[in-house]
Amino acid sequence: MAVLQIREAIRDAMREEMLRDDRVFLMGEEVGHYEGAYKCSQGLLKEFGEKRVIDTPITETGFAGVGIGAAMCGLRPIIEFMTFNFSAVAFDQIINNAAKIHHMTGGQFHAPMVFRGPNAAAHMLGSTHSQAFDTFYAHIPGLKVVSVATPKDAKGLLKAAIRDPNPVIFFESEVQYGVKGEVPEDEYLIELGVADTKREGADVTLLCWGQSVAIALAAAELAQEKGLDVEVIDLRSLRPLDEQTIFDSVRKTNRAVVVEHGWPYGGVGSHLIARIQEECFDALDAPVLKVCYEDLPMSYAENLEHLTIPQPSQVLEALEEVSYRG
Amino acid sequence: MAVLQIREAIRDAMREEMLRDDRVFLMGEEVGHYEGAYKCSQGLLKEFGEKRVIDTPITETGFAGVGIGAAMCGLRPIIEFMTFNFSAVAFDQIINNAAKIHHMTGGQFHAPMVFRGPNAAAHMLGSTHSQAFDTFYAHIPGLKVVSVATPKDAKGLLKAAIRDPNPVIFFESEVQYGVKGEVPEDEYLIELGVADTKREGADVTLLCWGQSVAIALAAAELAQEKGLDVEVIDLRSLRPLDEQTIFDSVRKTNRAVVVEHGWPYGGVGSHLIARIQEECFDALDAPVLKVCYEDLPMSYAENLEHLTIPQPSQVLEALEEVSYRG
Amino acid sequence: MDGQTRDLPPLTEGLKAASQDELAHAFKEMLRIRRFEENATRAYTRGKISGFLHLYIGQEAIAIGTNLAMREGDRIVATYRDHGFALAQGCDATACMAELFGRSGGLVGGVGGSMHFFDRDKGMWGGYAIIGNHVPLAAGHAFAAKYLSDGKVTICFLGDGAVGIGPTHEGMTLAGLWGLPVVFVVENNRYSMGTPLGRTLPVEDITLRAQGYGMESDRFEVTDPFQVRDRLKVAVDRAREESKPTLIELLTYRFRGHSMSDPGKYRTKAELDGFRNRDPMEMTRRALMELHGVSEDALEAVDEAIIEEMDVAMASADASPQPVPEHRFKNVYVEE
Amino acid sequence: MDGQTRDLPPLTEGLKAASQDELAHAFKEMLRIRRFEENATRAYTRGKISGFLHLYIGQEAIAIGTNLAMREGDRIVATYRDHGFALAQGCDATACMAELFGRSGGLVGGVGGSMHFFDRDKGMWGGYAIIGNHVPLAAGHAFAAKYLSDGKVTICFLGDGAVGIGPTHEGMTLAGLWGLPVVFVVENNRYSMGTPLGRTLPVEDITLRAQGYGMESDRFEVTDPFQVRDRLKVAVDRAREESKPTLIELLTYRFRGHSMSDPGKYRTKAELDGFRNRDPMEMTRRALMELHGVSEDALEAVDEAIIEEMDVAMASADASPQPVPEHRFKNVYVEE
Ligand SMILES: Cc1ncc(C[n+]2csc(CCOP(=O)(O)OP(=O)(O)O)c2C)c(N)n1
Ligand SMILES: Cc1ncc(C[n+]2csc(CCOP(=O)(O)OP(=O)(O)O)c2C)c(N)n1
Ligand SMILES: [Mg+2]
Ligand SMILES: [Mg+2]
Repeated sequence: MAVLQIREAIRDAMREEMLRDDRVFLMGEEVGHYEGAYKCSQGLLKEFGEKRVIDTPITETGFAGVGIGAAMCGLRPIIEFMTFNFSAVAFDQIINNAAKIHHMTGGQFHAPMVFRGPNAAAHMLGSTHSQAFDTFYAHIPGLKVVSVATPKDAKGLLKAAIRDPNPVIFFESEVQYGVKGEVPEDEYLIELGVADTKREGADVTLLCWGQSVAIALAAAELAQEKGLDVEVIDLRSLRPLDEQTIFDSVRKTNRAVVVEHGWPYGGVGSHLIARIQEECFDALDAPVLKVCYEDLPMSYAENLEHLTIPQPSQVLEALEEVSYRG
Repeated sequence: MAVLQIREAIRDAMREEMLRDDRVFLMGEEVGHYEGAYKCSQGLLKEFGEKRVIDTPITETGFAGVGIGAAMCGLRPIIEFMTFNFSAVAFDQIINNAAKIHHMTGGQFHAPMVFRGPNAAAHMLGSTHSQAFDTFYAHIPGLKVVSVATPKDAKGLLKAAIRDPNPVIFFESEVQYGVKGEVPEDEYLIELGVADTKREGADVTLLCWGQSVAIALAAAELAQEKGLDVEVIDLRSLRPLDEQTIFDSVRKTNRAVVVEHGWPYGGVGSHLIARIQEECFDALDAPVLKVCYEDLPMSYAENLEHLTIPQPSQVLEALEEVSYRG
Repeated sequence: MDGQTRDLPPLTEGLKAASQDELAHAFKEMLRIRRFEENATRAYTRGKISGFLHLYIGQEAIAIGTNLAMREGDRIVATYRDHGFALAQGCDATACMAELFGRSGGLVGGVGGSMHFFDRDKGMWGGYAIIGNHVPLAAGHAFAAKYLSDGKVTICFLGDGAVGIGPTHEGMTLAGLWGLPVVFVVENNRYSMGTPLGRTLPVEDITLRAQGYGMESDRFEVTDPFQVRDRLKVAVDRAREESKPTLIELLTYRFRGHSMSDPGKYRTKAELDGFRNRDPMEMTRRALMELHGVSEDALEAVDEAIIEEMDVAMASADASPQPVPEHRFKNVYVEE
Repeated sequence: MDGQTRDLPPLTEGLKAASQDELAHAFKEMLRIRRFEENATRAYTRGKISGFLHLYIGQEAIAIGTNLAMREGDRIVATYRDHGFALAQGCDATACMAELFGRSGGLVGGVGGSMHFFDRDKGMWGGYAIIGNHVPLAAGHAFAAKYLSDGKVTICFLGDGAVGIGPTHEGMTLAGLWGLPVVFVVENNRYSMGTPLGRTLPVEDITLRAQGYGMESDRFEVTDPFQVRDRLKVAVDRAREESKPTLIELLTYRFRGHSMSDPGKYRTKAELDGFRNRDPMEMTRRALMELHGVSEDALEAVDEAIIEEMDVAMASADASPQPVPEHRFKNVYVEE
């Protein structure tokens, strides 16, 4: 096993898929000569040339649409958003063209492609650059949505996403690009729609994905010290959602908490809770709780930002609350 | 009381506010000479002239932004989207500029304005013209979100929305513009954030808003025949949300169902369910159920569209299910 | 065709240069579109069609001329005003009408309706209904053609009302920057819904924008399908041979309202009559009669055959069943 | 300032025409911006500032010249590269630095940071960080000015990288169509992040687009603040007196990377040196010396005073406390 950063795992995934399949190309702002605003495409321009590693002007709607149009012709675009915050100006392309083209054309066309880039809050970037787009895209039938937290998952899921015949939204995180982890040397894919139990436990189910995985794992450690045995499930894929793994765990633990990098109103977390209470009603010993962003635009000031984003200590509190402790 | 159509109630609300306050103006595609694609601004150009009733080119981002910029200068724009489906191309303006300007400027600026227009599916308009934007906007702190179902509510809430110092998303519906109802002759406002119990009942709480109110009321009638006494709460305002009214009702009935014109994943309904199970856990005798769009892009074909949109009979089933009947 | 004496414009060079066969073909194809649209109108009035229905009557010469300028494999990307392009490309009239009826035999199985005609094999690449959002897609098709060096050209149509919106601008910017083999054709029918051009655009000449996109441009009043064919051909060749985009503005007119719900009251009768007088389809008909001595009767026969064809199409469409209920779950995702 | 002999360009007309007072004022104000930015650099390196930090070094003459062309009540709308405008408009340097530090004494109370400087009373209307999305807002301010007939002019700055994006296009389209009193100024510093203009725009001359928007335009290489003042003044007057928008392209250069995280390796030393040689601030300094006999010492004294001012500002900013925790709940909604 090699030890890689997430950014390297992403780069390797793209590189391997580009080597395997001529139709795969990477397009976005600063992905070529600059090698990515967060250096996720280091070396790719050099290796594949300007035909397949394409710097775009700042035209998110334009190049998202070019990607979709190219995908309809059989190419396999990877569209990088410098951050998903900038996908707000390409929203219509994603929800109307990418998500619906297959259905709207009676199956004549489809859009096999990946939109990828960092998502949600990073560190002190202010309110317009710190938003989680999970809910916006998970809400939309026709899209698949993936969110990764480890180098291994990043590589295996991105390779699978590139091969998927559907448009896949692939969420990364600025603050996690440097996170290191073991990555198998041999080729592997990770199927979309399969959650990963990052930590087994008997007392409470803790659901997380993307940036919230680290928070969840930290909280689980804190809980262990208090004698609570927490099962941490990394959803990895928000759409399709691995409901079975979630429900099985909740039926075992009878309690659940969600940690979410995102706003409270109608988010992915709300969906998880709604589904759990529907399917595991009799198994639940306590309401399912959620620890997420406060319902606020993000502040720049470090202390305010810290307070707005969920912290392990708050997750611990929620774990204790659903366990009727503390 | 006068009997008015919803479109007339909306027109009257705008007219009265324009008469009251010079700073109020209406801007959008076809709102002037054409008097509105759905005739919600009939007579306004004639009465107020081109200065205050402004036809725009097809530039949703442009005129939404102009509205926000004008609101920052103290004007009170009403921005009409021909349908909220077209707000997808203005998404960034709404979620980043309108919603955040007050916070981002440390309170120096604010955007007192209304974005209004029909929302969600109408009749056989296909997948790109049949989407509910409730979830996208209710998710965002900084916005207020209103959805109306009767002429009286439409008028009172729109007048309040125009006077509100915050950006308000105001959802109407193509298929409801012709709905008639009594409207008080004297001036009145309806406070944002207050739900309306459209029908009292003891057995099940049925939550709805906008287009789903009619479905809910029809379902309640069907349920009555089966001996189920349903309380129908029209939320009217999605943000702020009148949680107290919801929780009080659920604590009384011990059961709840949501009817939603919108997709299942992470919608407003998911939020309601998550909040109810959190706050009324011990009061609930059954899981809260939701009847909403199927998780599909909308089909044009009449039969498919009908199947995709929630119908009273399905709501009845859900009401019976939470009541452990049928 | 109404027998009245009018001050008719002279026949154009394009019409004069065309052979009788060419004229006959073009006339027939234009008339097919018109009769199709008229049947759609009737069906709409009878409640057979719902939602939005945007007719192409008056603009037929553009779809026909374009088709003549294209090669096998080239692509049309259009707006919701798309019936004419589909028929010009040879899509089955029954499938088109069945689509309007929302039936399983429809061009896209009834899920799209009037605004979403797609027929990949016929080069009919849509049918889009969010103003301007197809322009980047068309650039994307052209990008793919360049990437694959397959020599395919994309012709992207948009309305005069679509010029001000951002996605149009971005699509054109990228096409210009990257030298993509695409032709952007603005069908300037003088109105976007009820709004005349002067209230939606800062300048009258849309092609003034071409410079900023680094594109060649062309602009003319549409008189007949051959003129459209020949001038589009220049741009199509430029795309194919030099991989360079072009912006073309075609001045045209729709004889009906924006959609069926629009009575079109914002236009004067004089204006409408003026354009009817030089209706490119009528001009083509006149050319057949005046230059080639084709008789009124012969043309009537053509018309009758078309009416028959379109009536049969309508009846067949009506015989097509609604999609099966489970059809709505299809094509949400591609299953491998 | 480095004492080396260089092949220095001749002094410009603008500099020659300016009085000593004018030169002294402009020089001082430009230097204030530069020293502020240098302090910000140091603070960033020391971890006092986080997030993105985009410096204005090299472009100062634009903010200063613009300020001189404005009237009380006029509005500046800028991008995230906004410090220079704030200082030029007279915003308090301590409040600016405190904003970078995320402190309660910041220009917007610490919630905005570097990219969101706003100071309403000083005509500083932002500080926006989504490329192009401030262009419609600026058009909206101008719309309001026209609606209220208050004679206020809005000057909207954008980067060369913002020209291709849709919201820019829509804002300009509406401004041109409605004749709004706004001046759009593209600060063409030749790069958007690491990408030179040639890779982001189909044509070099950005003002070619003005025609399509029905706007007047102007385009020049920025040499000194007086040239900027005088040529902007023409557009500002046009906006105020004729209610007509203008598109201006200013060719300029940033001496640093795009933001602190960018070492700027995509540029050659020769290119950088070339631009440093004709740094408008240095030119202004030279004019003071060469045309008005101001001594090196006198200018040193000015610099020292500014350095002192900026060091005090930095220290005061650092003394400003973080916002109180409850502050984050403020200003989400306006409570009446
Ligand atoms: C983004 C968006 N805004 C508004 C509409 C509604 N709409 C549909 S067609 C139309 C007018 C378009 O006019 P034009 O582009 O000139 O095309 P024409 O109908 O004349 O062919 C409008 C406003 C839309 N479909 N998409
Ligand atoms: C919609 C959007 N896309 C991407 C970005 C990221 N971004 C910030 S600044 C920048 C470069 C802008 O260059 P330019 O407009 O030339 O301005 P300059 O920085 O040179 O002043 C980019 C790509 C953004 N802020 N918004
Ligand atoms: Mg038109
Ligand atoms: Mg630049």
